[in-house]
Amino acid sequence: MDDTRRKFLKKAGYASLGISCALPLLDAKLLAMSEETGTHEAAAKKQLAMVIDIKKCQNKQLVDAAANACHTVHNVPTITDAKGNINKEEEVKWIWTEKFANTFPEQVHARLERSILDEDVVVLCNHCSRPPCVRVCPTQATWKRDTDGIVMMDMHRCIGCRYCMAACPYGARSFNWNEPRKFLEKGRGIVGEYPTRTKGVVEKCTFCADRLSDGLEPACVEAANKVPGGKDALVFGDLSDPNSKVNLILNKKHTICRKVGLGTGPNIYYII
Amino acid sequence: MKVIIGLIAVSVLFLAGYGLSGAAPYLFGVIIPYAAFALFLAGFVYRVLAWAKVPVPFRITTTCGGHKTHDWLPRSKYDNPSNAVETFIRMLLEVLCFRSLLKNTKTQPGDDNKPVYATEIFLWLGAIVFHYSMLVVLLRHIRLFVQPTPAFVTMIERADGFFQVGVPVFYLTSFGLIAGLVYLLARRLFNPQVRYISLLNDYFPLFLLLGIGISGFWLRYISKADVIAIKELATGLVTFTPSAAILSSISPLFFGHLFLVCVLLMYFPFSKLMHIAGVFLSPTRNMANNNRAVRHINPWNYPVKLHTYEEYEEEFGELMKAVGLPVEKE
Amino acid sequence: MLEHAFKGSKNYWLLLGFWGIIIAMGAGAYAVQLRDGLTITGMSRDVSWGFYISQFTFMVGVAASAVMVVLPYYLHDHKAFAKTVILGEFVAVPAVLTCMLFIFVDMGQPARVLNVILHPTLHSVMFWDMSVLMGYLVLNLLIGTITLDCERKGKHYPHWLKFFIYLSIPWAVSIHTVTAFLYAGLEGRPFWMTAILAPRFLASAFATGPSLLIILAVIVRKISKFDPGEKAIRTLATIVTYSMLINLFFFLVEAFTSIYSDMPHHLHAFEYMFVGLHENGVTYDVLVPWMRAGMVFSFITGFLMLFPGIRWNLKVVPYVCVFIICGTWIEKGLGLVITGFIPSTLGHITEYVPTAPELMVTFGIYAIGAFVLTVLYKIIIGVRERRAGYGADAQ
Amino acid sequence: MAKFDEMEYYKQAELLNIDYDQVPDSDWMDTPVDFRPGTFIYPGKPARLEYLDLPNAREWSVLEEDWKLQDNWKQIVLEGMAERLTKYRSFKLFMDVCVRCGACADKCHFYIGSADPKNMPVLRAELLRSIYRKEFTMVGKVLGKIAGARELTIDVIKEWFYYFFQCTECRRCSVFCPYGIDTAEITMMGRELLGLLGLYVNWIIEPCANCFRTGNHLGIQPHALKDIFEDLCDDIKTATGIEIDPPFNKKGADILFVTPSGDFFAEPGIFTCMGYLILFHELGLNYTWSTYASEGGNFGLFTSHEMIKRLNAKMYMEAERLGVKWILGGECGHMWRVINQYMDTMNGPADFLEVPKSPITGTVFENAKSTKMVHIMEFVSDLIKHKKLKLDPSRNDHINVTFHDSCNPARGMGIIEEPRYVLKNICNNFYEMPENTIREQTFCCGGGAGLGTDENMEMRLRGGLPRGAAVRYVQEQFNVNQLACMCAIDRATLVTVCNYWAPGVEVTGISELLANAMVLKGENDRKLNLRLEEIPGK
Amino acid sequence: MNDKWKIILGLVVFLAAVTFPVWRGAIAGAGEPPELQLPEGKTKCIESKEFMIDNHMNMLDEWRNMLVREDIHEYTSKEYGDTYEISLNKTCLNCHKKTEFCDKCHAYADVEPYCWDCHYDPKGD
Repeated sequence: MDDTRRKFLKKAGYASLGISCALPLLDAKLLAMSEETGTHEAAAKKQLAMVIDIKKCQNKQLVDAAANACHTVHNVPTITDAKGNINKEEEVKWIWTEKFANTFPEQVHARLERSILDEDVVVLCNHCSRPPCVRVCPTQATWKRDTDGIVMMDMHRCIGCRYCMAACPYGARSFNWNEPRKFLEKGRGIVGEYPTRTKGVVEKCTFCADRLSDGLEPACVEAANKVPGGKDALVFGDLSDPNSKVNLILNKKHTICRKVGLGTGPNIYYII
Repeated sequence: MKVIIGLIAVSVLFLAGYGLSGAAPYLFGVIIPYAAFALFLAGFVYRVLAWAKVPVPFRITTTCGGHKTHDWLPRSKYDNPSNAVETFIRMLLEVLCFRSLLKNTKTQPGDDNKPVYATEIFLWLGAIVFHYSMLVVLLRHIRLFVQPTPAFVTMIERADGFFQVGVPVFYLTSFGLIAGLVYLLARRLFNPQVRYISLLNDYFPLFLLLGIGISGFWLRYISKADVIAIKELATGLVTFTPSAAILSSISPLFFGHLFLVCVLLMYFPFSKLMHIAGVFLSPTRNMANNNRAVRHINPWNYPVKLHTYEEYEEEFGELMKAVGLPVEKE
Repeated sequence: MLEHAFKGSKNYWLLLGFWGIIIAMGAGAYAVQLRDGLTITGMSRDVSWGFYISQFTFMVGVAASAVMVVLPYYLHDHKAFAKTVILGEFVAVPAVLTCMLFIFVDMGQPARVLNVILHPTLHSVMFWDMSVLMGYLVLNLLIGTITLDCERKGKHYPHWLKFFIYLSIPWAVSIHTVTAFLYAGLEGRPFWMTAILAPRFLASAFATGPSLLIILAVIVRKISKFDPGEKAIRTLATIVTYSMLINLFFFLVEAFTSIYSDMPHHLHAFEYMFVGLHENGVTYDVLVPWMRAGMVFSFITGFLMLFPGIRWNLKVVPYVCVFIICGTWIEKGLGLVITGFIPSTLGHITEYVPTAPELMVTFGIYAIGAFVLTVLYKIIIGVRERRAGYGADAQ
Repeated sequence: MAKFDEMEYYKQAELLNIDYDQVPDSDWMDTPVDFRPGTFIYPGKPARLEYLDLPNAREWSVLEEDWKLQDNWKQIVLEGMAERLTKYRSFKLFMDVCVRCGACADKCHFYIGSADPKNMPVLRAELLRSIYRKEFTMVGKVLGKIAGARELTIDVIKEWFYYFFQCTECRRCSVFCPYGIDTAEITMMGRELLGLLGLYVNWIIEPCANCFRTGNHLGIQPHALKDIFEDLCDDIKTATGIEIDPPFNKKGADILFVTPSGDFFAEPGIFTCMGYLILFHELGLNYTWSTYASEGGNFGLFTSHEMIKRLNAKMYMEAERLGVKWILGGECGHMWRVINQYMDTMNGPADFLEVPKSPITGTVFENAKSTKMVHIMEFVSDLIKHKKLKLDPSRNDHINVTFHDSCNPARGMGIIEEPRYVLKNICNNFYEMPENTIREQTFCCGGGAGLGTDENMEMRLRGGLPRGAAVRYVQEQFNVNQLACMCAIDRATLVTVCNYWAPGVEVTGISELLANAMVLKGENDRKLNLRLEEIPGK
Repeated sequence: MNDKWKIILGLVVFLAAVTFPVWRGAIAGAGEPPELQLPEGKTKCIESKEFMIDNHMNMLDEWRNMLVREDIHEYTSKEYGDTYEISLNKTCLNCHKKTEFCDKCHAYADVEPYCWDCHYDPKGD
């Protein structure tokens, strides 16, 4: 092997390393940094968040009302099979419940109170401060809004690669395996002014970005509050505003987040 | 020089359509299209019949493979057809796949400066991309002439616009057409051999087609035109009920495009573009190589002056006898 | 040069016809998927990537065959590979092509795939994966066709090509690395999130690709007058042996870390693969027989290849290679991707079994790869035979 | 000092100094012809023209300003063009449809060897097409030069003469043309038009006159022919120990055998002829030679369609006179283009003959059922297939042979597989030349279509370059030492090409190799081959 | 060889193909251009009629990016200066009826916008 070739190879080697590692890494790092500054430093930038009172949410009626409200206004279909049973494999859901053990696996230990294990926990997109789904999306169909910290979806842009589903540690994302309108038409019908989705795209909770702009609260929050005993079961607000309701609660109560160890910075807080 | 004349000619023609149509919309929107189309049809038929009128005295098939002989020897059915069916397939391959161009090579000096033959598929590729894009673009235009749009046209549009890019949705063939033409033009300009053989007759149609392609592209993607009005005009034209009122609501750019199309239609029958019909008539390709099995008739076969055996023996008879060769007259 | 693809024996056309039929069936199945959506697959909310992405991952490995011949030949001037290099490059071309097709059919909105290019997203590994795959396809097509054509016409390939040849070596490494990063960078999937994933990819790729090359080289030897050379095949077998051993070593390293540490999330995946998981009295173990078979294949073939009597016996080694490919296919084409989703991030176990249409689409894509491979190899054989003074095909 | 008509005059480095990307600064219409000695052929002698009743027979010289044309030469040419435009669809169509894509440009051996752009088939045709545009199309009349049209002048005629006699009508360009435009067809028209002005080259028109008179191009008279055969038979006796008395003008023979007269005359053609004699003798074939139809070749093909017919007519006339059942044709190139594509149409139908049937194997040659003429390689391959010949290919083991497809059999007939089949059965060491230079893409020897004379040696060597380079390649790679071909012109001209571009490679006919490999009844110990050289190892 | 009938047959096929719109028009007529139902009581659209005819698709494309990606909710008419809420459903379909307006032209021009894969007219399809 002659010397020039060796030199060239060295360079090519570094270049390939650059191609394969450095650039996505660098870019991901920059992305993360920009978000960090967004959340920790600049008070001007908002981060919307939600506090969920697990105990209050044990009321099934409340949870159903919240999920129903959300799924109705956003035309989220109930996917059923030929017999009319819920098709769990292809389900689309923005807000729903999971068992405590599945929601907070790190909190589970052998001596944990049995009743807690059986509790149903309301789950939805965590609108993470450092969302993995945003990092992996190859088309910027999902991104973190710097005005309010919502992890948004652009249904026009999504190519349906489902990388975000693989990346999301919370199972918050649903894919339209089938044509959703088919199920809406079979079920409650298409309602409201929110568009449906086309098949083959991923969707998830958007913190009701559409309603926020009209000065409304997220549909789930509004619906839950209307249920008797549902006051403050779901509380929504801006973390950057020290006087917001969410901050008032977070300052007072012991809250936990899902899988904090992964460093995604979830923005849904749970009161145990 | 030829290049510049071609470019200027097409530019002037475009500007004529673009600029003058406002003054005489009926002329540019109705009269010229009718005239152009009539001339195209008449000229096309005239040219083909003029070829058809000339006989094919001999069967001069270019054979590009083994002929039909012993059935145990391999042969090339479609490069050396022996009957009508094989010939038909040869023609299909030629017309649909540009088979001869696919064989193309490029001669270049080898390491010892002796010629070697490199594979050269870009002319074939450019030609295929251009011609098929052109075909699809033409078929897509049927939507403007026929109401309701035939299902096959809609299907073509769907396939062509499969990729959701931009609004109105981007057609692959829009790109293919222009890319193909640009390649063919670039080849003419930058390949010294091809540049040397090129005439204005070659540059003009390229510029004309490019003009049509680019103005069409512009109309669809950049400065939009009123498609409804254009369709009303087009359907009116094909049913011989052109509406003069609609002309004023169509953008002048459209008339530039339309006028170039009319020029193309008028130019077509009198140019090399007639190769579209000529390829079917080529005697070296459209005949089977079966002349030894089936006699080909030459309609104008005429008797010629021969040197008969009698004359031959008259001259050489004595010499033949001297060496013991048999003769007729002992 | 292309003419060789259009002229061939009856068997050649029969083979192409066979691929064509499978392609047509796959296209039919894909048309249904295009109409009805990915619901026709066995994938689900929990297992959101399935057979398509698995096959993609496996085929990236196969594409490696090129670098394992290019590197010794161009860098170390290993003359025995003079006639084998092109075989590797022309395996890489259809391999990368199938990779890209597998990604394409996995898209929920294939009509929008160009968004990846129109909105390039540098922080997405998928964007980089697409770029390196495209690049690798172009590189191999460029290098393969130019060198073969130059060989055909008896002229040295142009000097500028050398740059691309050298570039293709690190580039081959990059396609595996980036593909591994696709998985290894996901904090929510402990099974994948391991630094050794990329090295494992490389090791198994360098076993699989050359294995396929050995099989193809032996077939080429048998059916044509072009002989890639016994020495070349033996060198390949050595490469396969070392790669296989390293691959097995990496696997054991991985298994040790997960099993010895006894961390549930890491352990679950191995349990699922090799013994099955139990939940609420239900056993989930569809992969178990496969994975066990795969391990048996890998370890036994790895062991067999240690013996020169087997490794260098051209009558035996292709069969060993078949089992090496089967072993790595099970590991990567079945186990790796699917297990990453089981259990799901919410702790649910949803098993995945590909459906018939899904398999048909998969076979269709493999058939496209096989079709392209057949045509490319036909061209190689044609050029080489002609170059050796043998006659031409008539058809 | 070597002269320009000898190949020693030319240095390879000079001939190889070719740059395809270099084109003249001036437009081709403004680039005059350079009549450089070595690149053109001398005019036809008046006596030859007169013998054939051709117009404007006179002494003239290419290098002189005045070519002594008729006063109304322009009218003659234009009327000739007009007539041909109504008689040949090929001509009219090929004038109209060319798009100048350039696919043909670098396919011509003369262009490859000379890089003269006017040797690109497309420009060769444009020489005529420009006149066609000017005189026969409206656009050309109106727009003139801008539309690629030009005035017919004496200079144009000179240009035609130069370039239409720098085309060997090999049809290689036609293979690559997307419309099948055949430059051979255009050259033939061009030469016919030149002929109307009495512009013939002597190398073509003298053979025509000879053939018309004596039956063969060389002008061998019947008694001389018999002498030649006696000499050949003596050599056969020496080589094999077999005595042969070939039949001539024999009435009641089954088969009339016709082969080009080149096989009677010079080496290596005569060895091929000896091959025929041995083959027919060994088979005990009831056949005959003819002194009247002693020419298979047809230089009419290089003159005019009328001349083709005039020279070709003898074959059927003689077959009828002798009462044979069918005709067998020897190894020749353009002879077979005439037989395959013109003979039956011009001089048929040959209904006095029978559908050819091999008397040895009983095979009926259905593919020749109308023309009633079979190619020797069709005949021999059938014999070998049916194992009717006892062959010992090891006698050819000292030969590494390659095969040159002659243009006309390859592209005007398609006889590509038969010779290869025969060669593989009679030689153990057969190597193909590189693809793109064989089969339908084969390269001309550089001296076909009547250009195989010495006064245009430079063009012959240049035109022979592609073929020579390919032969050189197999010579270097596989030690090829013999170039087999089945064309009399090839056997004459490839010797020069090989001597220049691939020295050491000999040219041979297939029948010669065949006879060398045949084990004959009553043969001697075969120490000598037909060239009377010792066979190594025997 | 008499191939004239083949050539004439080919010519007829060619002529039939290129005059397809003509004879098809002769059989089926020119077809009526769409008659659109315009919103009652409104005198103008967001921009001028001519602009909307040619560029509505680009405006919608812009709108969707403004709303979804940039969180901009209002659009100011370049022509008239008044502002509108950016929403296909709330703004456009508030005046226009999909079936009576959008669909008619799209069907006439054979355009199949994929807007309607997701968006719909609450007033009915």
